[in-house]
Amino acid sequence: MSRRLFGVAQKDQSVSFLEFSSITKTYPGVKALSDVSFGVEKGAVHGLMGENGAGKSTLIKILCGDQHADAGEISIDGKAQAYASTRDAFDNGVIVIHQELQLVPELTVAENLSLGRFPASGGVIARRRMLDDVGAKLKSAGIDIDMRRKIKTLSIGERQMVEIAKAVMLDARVIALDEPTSSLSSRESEILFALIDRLRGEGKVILYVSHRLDEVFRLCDSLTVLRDGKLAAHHASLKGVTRDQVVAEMVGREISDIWGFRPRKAGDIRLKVDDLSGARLRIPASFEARAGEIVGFFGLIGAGRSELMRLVFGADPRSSGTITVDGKPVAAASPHDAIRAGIVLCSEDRKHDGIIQGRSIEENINISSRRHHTRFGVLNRASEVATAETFINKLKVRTPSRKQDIVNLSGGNQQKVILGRWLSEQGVRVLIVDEPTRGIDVGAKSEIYELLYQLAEDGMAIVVVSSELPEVMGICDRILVMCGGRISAELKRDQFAERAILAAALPDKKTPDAIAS
Amino acid sequence: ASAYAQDTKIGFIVKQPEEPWFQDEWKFADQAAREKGFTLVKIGAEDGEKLMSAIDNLGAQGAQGFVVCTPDVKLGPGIVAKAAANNLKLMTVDDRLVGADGKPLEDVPHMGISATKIGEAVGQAIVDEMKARGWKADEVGAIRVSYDQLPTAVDRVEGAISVLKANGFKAENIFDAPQAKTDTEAALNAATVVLNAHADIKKWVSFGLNDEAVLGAVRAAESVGIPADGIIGVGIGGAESAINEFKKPAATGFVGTVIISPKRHGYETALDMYDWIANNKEPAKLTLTAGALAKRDDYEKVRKDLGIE
Amino acid sequence: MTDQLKKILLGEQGLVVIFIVAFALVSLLVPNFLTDRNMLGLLQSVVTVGIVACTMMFCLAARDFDLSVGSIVAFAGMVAVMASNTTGSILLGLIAAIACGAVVGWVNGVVIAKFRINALITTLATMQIVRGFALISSDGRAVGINSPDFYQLALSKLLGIPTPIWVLAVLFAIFGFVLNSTVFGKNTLAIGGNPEASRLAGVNVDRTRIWIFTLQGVVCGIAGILLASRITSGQPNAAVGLELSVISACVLGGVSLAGGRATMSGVIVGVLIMGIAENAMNLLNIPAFYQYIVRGVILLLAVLLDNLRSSALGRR
Amino acid sequence: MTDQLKKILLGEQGLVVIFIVAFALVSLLVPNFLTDRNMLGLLQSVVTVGIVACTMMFCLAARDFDLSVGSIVAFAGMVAVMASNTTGSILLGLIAAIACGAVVGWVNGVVIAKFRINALITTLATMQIVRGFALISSDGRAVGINSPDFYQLALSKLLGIPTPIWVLAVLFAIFGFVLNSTVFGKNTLAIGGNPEASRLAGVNVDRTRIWIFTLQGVVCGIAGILLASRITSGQPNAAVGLELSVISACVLGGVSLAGGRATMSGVIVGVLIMGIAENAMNLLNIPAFYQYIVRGVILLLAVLLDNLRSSALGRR
Ligand SMILES: Nc1ncnc2c1ncn2[C@@H]1O[C@H](COP(=O)(O)OP(=O)(O)OP(=O)(O)O)[C@@H](O)[C@H]1O
Ligand SMILES: Nc1ncnc2c1ncn2[C@@H]1O[C@H](COP(=O)(O)OP(=O)(O)OP(=O)(O)O)[C@@H](O)[C@H]1O
Ligand SMILES: [Mg+2]
Ligand SMILES: [Mg+2]
Repeated sequence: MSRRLFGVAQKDQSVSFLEFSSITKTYPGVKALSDVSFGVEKGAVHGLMGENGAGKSTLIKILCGDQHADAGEISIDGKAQAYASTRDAFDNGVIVIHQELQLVPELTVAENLSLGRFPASGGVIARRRMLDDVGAKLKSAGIDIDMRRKIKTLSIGERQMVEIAKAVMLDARVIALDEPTSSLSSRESEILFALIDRLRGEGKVILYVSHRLDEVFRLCDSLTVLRDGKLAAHHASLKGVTRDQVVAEMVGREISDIWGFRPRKAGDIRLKVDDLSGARLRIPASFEARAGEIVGFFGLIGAGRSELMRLVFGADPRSSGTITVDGKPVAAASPHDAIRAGIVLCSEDRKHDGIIQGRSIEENINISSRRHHTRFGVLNRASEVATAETFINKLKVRTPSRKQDIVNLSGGNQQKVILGRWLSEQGVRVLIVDEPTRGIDVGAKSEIYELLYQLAEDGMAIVVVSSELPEVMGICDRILVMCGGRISAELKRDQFAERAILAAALPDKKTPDAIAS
Repeated sequence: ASAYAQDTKIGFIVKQPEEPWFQDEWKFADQAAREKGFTLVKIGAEDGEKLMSAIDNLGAQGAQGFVVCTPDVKLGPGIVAKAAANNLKLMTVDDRLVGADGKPLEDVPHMGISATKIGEAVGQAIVDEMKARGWKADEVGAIRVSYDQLPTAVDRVEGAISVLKANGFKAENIFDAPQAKTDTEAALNAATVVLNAHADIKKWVSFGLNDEAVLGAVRAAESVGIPADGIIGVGIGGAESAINEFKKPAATGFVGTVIISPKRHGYETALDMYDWIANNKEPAKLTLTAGALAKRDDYEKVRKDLGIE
Repeated sequence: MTDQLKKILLGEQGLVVIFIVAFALVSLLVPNFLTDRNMLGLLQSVVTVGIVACTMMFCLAARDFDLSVGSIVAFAGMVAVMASNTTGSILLGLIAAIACGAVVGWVNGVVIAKFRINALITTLATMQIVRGFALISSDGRAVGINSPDFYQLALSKLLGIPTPIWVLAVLFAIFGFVLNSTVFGKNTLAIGGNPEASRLAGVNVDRTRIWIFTLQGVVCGIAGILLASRITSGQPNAAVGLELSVISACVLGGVSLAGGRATMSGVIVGVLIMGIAENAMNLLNIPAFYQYIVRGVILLLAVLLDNLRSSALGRR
Repeated sequence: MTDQLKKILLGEQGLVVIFIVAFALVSLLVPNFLTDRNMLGLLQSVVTVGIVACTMMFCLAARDFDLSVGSIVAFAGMVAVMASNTTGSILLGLIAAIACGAVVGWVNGVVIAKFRINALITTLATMQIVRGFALISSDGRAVGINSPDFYQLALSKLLGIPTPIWVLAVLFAIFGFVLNSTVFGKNTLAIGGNPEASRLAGVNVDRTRIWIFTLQGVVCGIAGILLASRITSGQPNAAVGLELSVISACVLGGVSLAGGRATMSGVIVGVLIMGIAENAMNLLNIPAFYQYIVRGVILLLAVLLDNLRSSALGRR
């Protein structure tokens, strides 16, 4: 392994530590990967980028033995690998952190991290040893989560951290991370980056999938770009590679300014929230959003943003406070009522709260808005088909057909479908989107922002919850920062400054922790 | 003795508490309890396990004895042992206990009627009706509505078949209609298949485990268009489902039912048990009762004679 | 050619195709099977299961479970007979029966949806309670029908086909339409696919579930009336164990117990497979004890076949 | 004070506390209930349900379902009796019975895990098939036990407590330990909680499921032997409907049908609640038809109470 190769690796000269050669994979109606070959060196962090549905996750699933390639071969350290199951992959030192969280809600953090390889003697779990082990590994990774808590009591972000902790649980040779930061805020992301740097230092191979260019350029030594299941570009070194170049390789065109911010005139107050509190958000919160305004909510994990939005939407019962839309109070005892009052929420947890498994894309889009097109409860098929086609095209959902089961879509495409559900809703006055671009590629992102601007221009009040600071700064008219269950700061667009926002988001040691856990 | 009666507690355990037959037994046992002033504890026990718990339960309540219609006669030694362990006097009704060797446990007092005998009565009633209608044995098909999972059911239908055969019925004219459950719908479905498979046969007779089974066959005949004078069904039991049939304005193919008297079985066994406990008068080891055929025109009288109503 | 065959077998209607092949085989191999009379008998024998399967399909598709159907059928039958005997009007009897079914179903729905009690336990409880009512109201005895007109419900024919079969066909058509072409049907499937996501999408999950159980009750009421008419009496012990037959028929027909998946054509096939199996076994004169084994094996084979089909389709 | 009370009630063992209160109430209100003899009788009456519930808990926790337990219990009982009658050795009879149970369970497991056939359908099928075997092997009649020693299994006592109760207690202890402290137990909970995650974490899902069903078979074998010994014969019709009692007991005890959640203490409470209800009803001499209603109401109340408790706990 002494020779270093530059440029696209040639098949017959394969010398990289981890080598993919001619990987091909077809799902019914979709060619997910065709003839993909590239190599990664030891001690390198290798970025894997591409549009939604380009085949990144598929490649990683093949790497860990979860899926099997139709053709092609993976070799590690010169030896061809063929795994019958993910178990085989572990035993060969391959660990994968999947795009969708893979945790067991009823088990504790420690148990989840030991699942599949409990320390045991004679089948009896050595609990002490397990706790010591996990505790040590968590500590060394810099992750601060009580390992005795059950997963179901953790927020999405915390769960993601647990998922990431899996990377250090085994002594791996190859670690693949599929969009690990999609629900992390900058602070947690830093923990992850430090961890990755350490692993790189230990000589591991790390495959890193992300849609965030900043991260990729900061972390990665080399980069592969996939497009439509084919290898679009391979950079053995990132020296001299520009972001615009990578974007162009991914989406096939240049995107000058992904935010594309357009100033608008804010109108009257649309949404007014006063002293709202609930079981898991004890400190009453108040804010407002005007017609035509895009209000951003920023905060760290567990800041309580999602909790607040769920209360506004009636997804959780509120214990105090009032909500008005255009001056009219909203009972909002349930999402059903809230939607009829013109408030909609696109939730952050698409797997649990978004996709309806086993049903088609078409049904997933139409589930809420179809009531506008029905007559005596009977569906209007033509309009359902039209709505579905419109949003599949508008959001560029990559699928062979609108009848495809939503679980067969790639993560980013699922997210687009869920967004389509809410964008197709009619009579919306307040649109709340919680981590709307989670897992969405740059190209589609800028189109989604454009859609948001248009909706705002039409007079909608839009609330964007996001953990991606550049995003909130890029598209919002106003930012509210939450910290420890409280709204800690409010900034207008001309006051936006990274430091000020981050400072307000960092927990003040003196503030009592207002969030139950 | 009446002061003593206050403390007398007698159990009456039956295998199918929902069945009208056992409801009637209980009703008549209650009558005895009222007359003599003892307490009657009624427990349903559908299988061996429930039966064992029921006996324990009686023991715990301080009963002195019980009458039982067992879900299975092979439970004999177990019941005897359980009763002894709980210090309870034991008497059986309807079904007689047998030991591991299959021979009746003659030490246990019993009142009942043999399943085969009832079956034979049914067979005889059918043969008589055939004669009255002038049917010849070889032009008639027989529907054996069977529920072979239940040994009593097998004994009853076999009893009927033996009489039919003795009167010239050919074995190949007897068709099995196994019911999946013991309700009328299951019998109806099973019998329909038989009727349709032998559309060439125009005259039918039917017998089975009870009235409900035979009713199913009669309904099946009606639904495939066989007139009431084309089928002879004779049931067993004589409870409401049979009486309803006789009350219908027009005669149906359900010709008669062999009524067995729940009065004797319920009233007399309870009374015997009471005498045994209170007066130390042991009942007869074996009392056999008889069934009586009731038809559309005489069922009220037959019931009155048996002490029902 | 083989490609086209594959396409048909693996398509939406593959189960139906397999069924048709199996039906043809049985017709060839079992004497007396394919006769008018036997076909009508077969259809009549599946009326109860088929009717109840219509709504059980909704119930299962919404990830629920209903064990109380057998009891409701028996109770509704009793009510129909007793009410028409008392009032002298058959119509009133029918209305009373359906109303009773609806009330029980509604109670099931409210307890399950509002008090969030497990559907299995709730319906197991109502199964017992309703059976208790049926037994108490009649003192455990069958109740005869006074007016012979009541029998006509089951005996009358239209175009040579008995009324119950027509009722079954109409219900199949109605519920097939409701499942695929109405908001209610789509909401049911969505709830089964992901209840929380459906709630957040504005589906009134509680109300939909209550409606499903109420409809189930109504349909059980109809089944109870037809059954009482067929056996010319109300029997408190009728339809014991119906729930398992109905649920098996649905699952055979591809309805997923994990919710979110159901087709009417599948359920019809499931119901017919079960009916044909019973019918053929009796025609072939298979002894009662062996019938247990044959029944089990057919159940396994039918699901295995469908599994092979859909795994060839690349689904798990 | 009330805070502490609340904490106890809402804690892990809240169900147990509620049960103890209910038990005390029944003891006060029902004459003859709290006597040695009745307690032993009560415990003996729950032996079969309790034993089978041990492994049904695993089955449900892994998101599976087993309807075949009743048939296996009956069949194993028959085998025990017939084998010991034939060989003259009780030990051989016991081994044969347990082996038969294990084989049926293993077949269930393989069909479900490897052929991916729905557990409900598979076990419904084996329920029929095994019942068929039991009926065929004995021609539908009970088989008496030749050697009186066989009765001793159920009649013998240790420290004044009959052996079956000891067996039950030991099994409770073993399976409680297995669930909480072994890899097998945790894997079971993980499979039920999130099958996909467990598979990806390298848990051998298929093997675990096969083991669960095999164990279920073994345990049914034990239950069958004890039952045969108690009723002094092997009965092909024994334990019909056992599956529903066992599943209800588990669900009453807080086992989630959606998988991933189970505790042994909960299951014990569930089993006892069911046993106490039956026992008290008989002691109170409640008429058979009303027993149906009471049984249903108790079932509902028990779950409702537990629901209130856990919703006060703020969980969904
Ligand atoms: N089980 C499946 N059945 C059918 N098609 C599938 C299945 N899994 C993935 N696909 C398709 O394969 C293609 C590649 O998907 P993959 O998940 O690898 O994309 P990705 O690059 O990870 O996208 P994203 O950025 O959205 O996560 C997509 O078009 C997807 O729809
Ligand atoms: N089901 C639950 N049970 C108990 N506590 C929970 C639950 N879900 C979330 N929490 C807690 O509530 C707090 C607020 O979480 P929330 O999701 O509102 O934060 P957020 O600001 O949206 O951050 P993010 O979504 O990025 O994690 C977290 O500390 C989390 O631990
Ligand atoms: Mg992906
Ligand atoms: Mg959030």
